[in-house]
Amino acid sequence: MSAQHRTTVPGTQGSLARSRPRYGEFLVKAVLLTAAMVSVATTIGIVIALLEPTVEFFATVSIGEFFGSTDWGPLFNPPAFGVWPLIVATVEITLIAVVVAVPLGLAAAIYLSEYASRRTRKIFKPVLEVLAGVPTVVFGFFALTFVTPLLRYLFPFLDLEAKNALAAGLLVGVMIIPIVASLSEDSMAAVPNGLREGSYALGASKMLTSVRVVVPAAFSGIVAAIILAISRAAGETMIVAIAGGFKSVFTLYPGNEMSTMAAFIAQAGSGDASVGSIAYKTIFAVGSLLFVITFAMNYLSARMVQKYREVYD
Amino acid sequence: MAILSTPRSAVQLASKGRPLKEHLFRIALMASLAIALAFLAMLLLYVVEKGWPRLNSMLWENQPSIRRPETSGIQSGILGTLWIIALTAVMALPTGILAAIYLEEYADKTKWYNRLIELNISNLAAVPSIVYGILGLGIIARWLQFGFTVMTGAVTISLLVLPIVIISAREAIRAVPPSIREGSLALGATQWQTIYRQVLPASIPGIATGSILALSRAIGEAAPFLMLGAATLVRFNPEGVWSSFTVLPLQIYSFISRPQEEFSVLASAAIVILLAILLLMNSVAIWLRNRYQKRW
Amino acid sequence: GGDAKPSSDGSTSSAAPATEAGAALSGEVKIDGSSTVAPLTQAASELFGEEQPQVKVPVGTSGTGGGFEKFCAGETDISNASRAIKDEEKAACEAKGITFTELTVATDALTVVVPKENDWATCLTTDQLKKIWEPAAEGKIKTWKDVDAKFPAEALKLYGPGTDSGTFDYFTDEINGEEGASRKDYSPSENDNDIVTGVSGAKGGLGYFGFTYFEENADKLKAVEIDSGSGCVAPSVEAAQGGKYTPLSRPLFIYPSTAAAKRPEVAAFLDYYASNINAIAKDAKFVPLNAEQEAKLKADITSLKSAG
Amino acid sequence: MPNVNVRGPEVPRTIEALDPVFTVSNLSVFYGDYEAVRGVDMTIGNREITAMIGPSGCGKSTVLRCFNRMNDLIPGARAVGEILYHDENLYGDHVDPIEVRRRIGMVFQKPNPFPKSIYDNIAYGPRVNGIKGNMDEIVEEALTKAALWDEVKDKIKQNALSLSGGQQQRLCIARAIAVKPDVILMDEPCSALDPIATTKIEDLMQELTRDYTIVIVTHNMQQAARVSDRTAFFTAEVDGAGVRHGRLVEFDETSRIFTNPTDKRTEDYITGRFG
Amino acid sequence: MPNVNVRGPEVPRTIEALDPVFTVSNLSVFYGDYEAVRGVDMTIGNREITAMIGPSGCGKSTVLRCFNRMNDLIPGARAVGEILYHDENLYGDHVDPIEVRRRIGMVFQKPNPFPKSIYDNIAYGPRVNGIKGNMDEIVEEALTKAALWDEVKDKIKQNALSLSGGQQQRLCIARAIAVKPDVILMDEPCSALDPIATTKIEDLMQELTRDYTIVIVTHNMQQAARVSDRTAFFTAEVDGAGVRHGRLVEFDETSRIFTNPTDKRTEDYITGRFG
Ligand SMILES: Nc1ncnc2c1ncn2[C@@H]1O[C@H](COP(=O)(O)OP(=O)(O)OP(=O)(O)O)[C@@H](O)[C@H]1O
Ligand SMILES: Nc1ncnc2c1ncn2[C@@H]1O[C@H](COP(=O)(O)OP(=O)(O)OP(=O)(O)O)[C@@H](O)[C@H]1O
Ligand SMILES: [Mg+2]
Ligand SMILES: [Mg+2]
Ligand SMILES: O=P([O-])([O-])[O-]
Repeated sequence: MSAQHRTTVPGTQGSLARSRPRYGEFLVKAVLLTAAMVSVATTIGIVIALLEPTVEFFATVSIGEFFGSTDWGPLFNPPAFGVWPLIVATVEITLIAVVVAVPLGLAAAIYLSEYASRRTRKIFKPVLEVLAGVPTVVFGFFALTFVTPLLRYLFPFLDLEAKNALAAGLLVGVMIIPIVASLSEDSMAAVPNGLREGSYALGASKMLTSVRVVVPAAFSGIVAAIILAISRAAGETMIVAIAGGFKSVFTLYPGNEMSTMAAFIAQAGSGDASVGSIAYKTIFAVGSLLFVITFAMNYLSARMVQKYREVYD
Repeated sequence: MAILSTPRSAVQLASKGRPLKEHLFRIALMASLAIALAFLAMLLLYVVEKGWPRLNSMLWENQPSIRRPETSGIQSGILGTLWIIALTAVMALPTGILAAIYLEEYADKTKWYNRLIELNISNLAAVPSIVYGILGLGIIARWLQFGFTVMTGAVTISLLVLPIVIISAREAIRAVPPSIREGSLALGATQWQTIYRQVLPASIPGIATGSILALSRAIGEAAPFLMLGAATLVRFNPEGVWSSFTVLPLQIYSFISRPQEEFSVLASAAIVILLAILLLMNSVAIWLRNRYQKRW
Repeated sequence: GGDAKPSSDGSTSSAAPATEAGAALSGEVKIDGSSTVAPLTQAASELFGEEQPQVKVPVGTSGTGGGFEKFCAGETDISNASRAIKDEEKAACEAKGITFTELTVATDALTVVVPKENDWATCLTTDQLKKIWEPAAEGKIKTWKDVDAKFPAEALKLYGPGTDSGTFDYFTDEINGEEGASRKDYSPSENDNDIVTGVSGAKGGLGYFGFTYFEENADKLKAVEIDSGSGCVAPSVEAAQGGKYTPLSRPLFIYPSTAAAKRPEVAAFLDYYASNINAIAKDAKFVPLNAEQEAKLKADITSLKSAG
Repeated sequence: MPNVNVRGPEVPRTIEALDPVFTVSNLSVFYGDYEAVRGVDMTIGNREITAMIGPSGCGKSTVLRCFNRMNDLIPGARAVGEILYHDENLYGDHVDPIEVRRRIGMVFQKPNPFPKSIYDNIAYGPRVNGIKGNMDEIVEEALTKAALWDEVKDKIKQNALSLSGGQQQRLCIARAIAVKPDVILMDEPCSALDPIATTKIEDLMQELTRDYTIVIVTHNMQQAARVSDRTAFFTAEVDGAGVRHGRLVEFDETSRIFTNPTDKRTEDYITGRFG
Repeated sequence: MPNVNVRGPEVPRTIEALDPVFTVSNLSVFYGDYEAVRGVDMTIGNREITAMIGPSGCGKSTVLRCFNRMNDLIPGARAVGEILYHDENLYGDHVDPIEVRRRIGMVFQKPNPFPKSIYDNIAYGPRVNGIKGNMDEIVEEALTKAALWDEVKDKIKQNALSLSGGQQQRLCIARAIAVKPDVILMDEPCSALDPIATTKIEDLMQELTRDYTIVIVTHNMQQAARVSDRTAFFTAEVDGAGVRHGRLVEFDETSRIFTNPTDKRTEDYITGRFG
């Protein structure tokens, strides 16, 4: 019986060498690498699409004017290129969104990760996914036609304009709740159970264990989730275009209509600026700014996640 | 010292009024989740209530009309959206899954270029969709001269969802325990055999779930199409990849820009259809997840 | 091509027999441009679709300037415009070798609106409008009282079309004396509905847009009469047609490209447009052309089709 | 009963008197419908070390976790029978499991320090229990008792994860001591450690029985023989329906279990004939 | 050298002649910069069972995984020194690790059947290796050799995950056998199993040495004593810089190691004085 396999095992040189060439393995690897490179090509494409007009823009408009003035109106006559009104609007709407989404999202995450039964989690996580999938035009429509009138009715003293940063920011916040909740829940779930048991074994309650052990241990994951949510909020277009408006005036009051960077791009980009005109290049300059901001924030978040992974490995 | 307190009376193990605070905390947590979901419920109720009069077969049988909003339909938008979804599935899913396989199974994490690809993908996931619109406009429509066609829209949306597909496919592949790979390799299987015959079959449900969720993000996008300047009144269905087209979200955007109340009702009805497609896709994802969830 | 197989010759395209039949056309007529003119062209498109269901006529609303941008890049066949083409746009078209004809298809009375509850601004002079809208007004003219001491100190909330639009160009040109010169602290929107909601929701609101939109929302808004020096004139079909509503009555145009007009489906669409112009205008609730204008439109189309 | 000292001459003690801290009667533990452990009777003596040994899956951890109601945290887990803790029913209605865990500390198989500083790890228990007093003193006392103070006193603010495995485990013991518990439960506390670290922990356990009652689960018979006063030997038995249940086979003084077991299965296990 | 039979009378064999399958000389294994195992010399005899024992972390698994180049799969892992397999350098340039793994099978600690049918689990190896022949026969033969055929022959198309732990482990052995390897490496193959299943696997190993060379890592000394012909005892030593390296302490016939070890450390370990 053993004769059968002994025949294949003469201890001769080369018997362990490759019995047949495996070009297929190389081919497969090449195809896979190519697929992975598509994402790099995308980034390069974005950079190319943005870079040339942006460089040309700054050949005409000085960086000093762009970042040094609060007067914005590149399509007016005479044009004005101080980008601060857009930045302020973007920051303000993002802030409102974060104020809404972080407490709610984090609390929902703690509930799902630490309190909810497996059954409950199995029901609510998909429901949160639905919320994450609701098209942003729908949120915008809801903000414009339901939330703003409701807020105007409930709080007349706020003196809300028909389009305003408050309602837009609120709904952007609702939009990013699932991002905060789901990613934070993931990182809380990744906290080793041993830490929880360690805390319970010391007589800590569930609340203390959640707040003092689980959340700090998942902290960098949570921060990464929040940063990703912030970059989604900062770049959100349809909600702010529909419910936040396009008025590009430097204002801090969230009851006013204001234009974010993304809203400006949508407005000007779907409009009439002729290719090559300074107004057209402005779209790309603002696009570059938005790209750089979100890219930088996400780079930070990626670093966070990496650091966080190192802790338990 | 511990010994001094050794004999203990019954009351000592009783609770010391902790539950109230505990309960409040728990209620606050549940309330947060409830508020988030209440928004969803309110939104659904609002659009269903408002769109109710127009939720009839005219909606999908008729083409949009600005002359007769009360009988206008959204057929071109539904079909445009379906075209975009189908093409995106064909382009983004294979690319994304292959890239995920590369990153999980082949890439040597110590090599700078692999780290670059990874970082790049996570960064792309955060790039605003309007910026993808600029990419579509500048590179695909104008530079590649694809024009304002279904193809341009689909390529743009494919690039937009690609990072999401890759990230979720990686998640699914990573969930296949290393012991399965080791088992296969220890039998003399090559790496590709191991991937193709063990890893992929085991991770298909997870990949499918992630892909469906990525596509459901794709169907809701309007901003890139806005940049691409797709026509708002399209009264014909796309006939091919080089055809003009519109998509539901853009149609909704154009309806809510109209002064007549009938268009607002029509927009609500169209939103209900869009959300129905979304819910259907999510349900398939959930079903897949529950049906094929692996217990190792 | 199926040239290898003789049998496939006769049946290559299903469109071929249709063209022979003469009546049924196919193809696509790409139109973009002014959102003011769009309802008119879209009505034409819809009605034309009942006669020629195989011809696709997508109508975009990128604004007059955006429309010309695409038109002069050769991306569209016809451009809607709520103002005449500018010299630099002409130059862009020439650079691409695109020639065109300007066709007047309707008249518009640019309407300044205030909410119904506004009982002080019944008639405004063009000087007052300028005082409200000129760039110098930005941050200074904040209440109605700043416009005229007789007016109440109600906060002025301004709404208007975005800078993309021909309406904006036209209004700023006529009122402020220079195209594109405007205060920036108003709420701009390509979406006229936003102007309706905005103005009707604020007691001190004021906005301007095409007459059609006003008529649609006459229950919520009040049109201001305009005094350009010869008395107050209310916007109306007749006033606009008769040239009395100055300076805000304006012609609306479509610009077909000469090359496109040679294509049978484009020619058929233009013919249809011209022959049914008043029915279309009525359907789309626009001010129709008078007989003279209508005759000119038809003549222009005829000469366009026969042009070199 | 012979007066045997199995822990070496440095801690001469007799174990004649059994002053019970826990009295377990007819304890069965269920996970959902599955009866993981069936009908256990045993007593844990005050300031003794009791070892629980037996093959994998026989329910040692399950029983141990009943002693401080850690099993409450597992959905579907349920203890039937009675555990008296100083004459008080541990599963009584009025009993607060959080209070129970404060009295009955636990140390786990894998060292699980919180990702915080050494100081904060120790201070955590007293803080969540609202223990007042000089926290620096509490920390120093706990670390000293756990024989770790000298090694870490200069880096008390460093992250606990930077310690070695053995140091981490002693930190976890110190953390348990800091809330001044009555009993310390240990579930295979050395199985993730190297031999040198293991020796240190074993020495520490000997030290700690001056003040504390210790129950230890171990898969290492040598360890049980070295450190414990009494040993409970568990095994898994297959019932008529083919389902495995953990059973307590023999419970006696350690010397007796290892030299003269009553049950054949114990003997087989001890002599390495199975397991 | 005494002629000792430690495997019981049913398999009477002497182990005088050492016909080497593997000859390991001065093997060190690195994970990145960390030298996990240092300077190992040993030989694995044909159709013998060689056991590797020692405390946790001493590098048993690391050395075992060198034998079929499974360590290649760990980024940064690197073997220095020489392993001859039938006089051929296992780490030679021309050697194809995939071919190596076909010849030298492996069974892991935790049974890891593929989530497929029992049949497909067994057929997988022959299929990926392009082995022709009647697959049904191959499957039956492998399952029979692994002493599993009778238990599963009626449910061969059922998912392998529905088998019990012990059955799953025998399935994994059958799976390894199906590609007709020369050597079978086993890394703690019973540590996830109950005693009954363990006994079955041990019996199976005895059976298999008629045809195969077996190398087994176990943390269970009794198991090593029961089943193996030769035993390698590893331990971890701390070098001057405080870094721990795995070392081979003693390698000899099992009877000798367990009755009369040369090295003090071996003796301490065997007698339970540490570990
Ligand atoms: N959370 C759980 N849910 C269901 N069954 C469980 C759970 N925990 C343990 N079991 C089962 O209960 C039985 C006893 O498990 P336990 O962990 O107490 O064994 P053990 O003696 O500690 O084993 P080991 O030495 O491997 O730690 C086992 O059959 C195990 O599979
Ligand atoms: N992938 C790896 N990367 C880095 N170090 C590793 C890796 N695998 C093992 N080591 C280290 O190498 C040393 C030997 O590990 P190995 O797994 O071979 O020990 P072992 O004797 O099998 O222990 P056990 O009985 O716990 O399985 C240990 O210090 C371990 O931490
Ligand atoms: Mg256990
Ligand atoms: Mg090991
Ligand atoms: O859309 P417009 O007519 O204002 O250009």
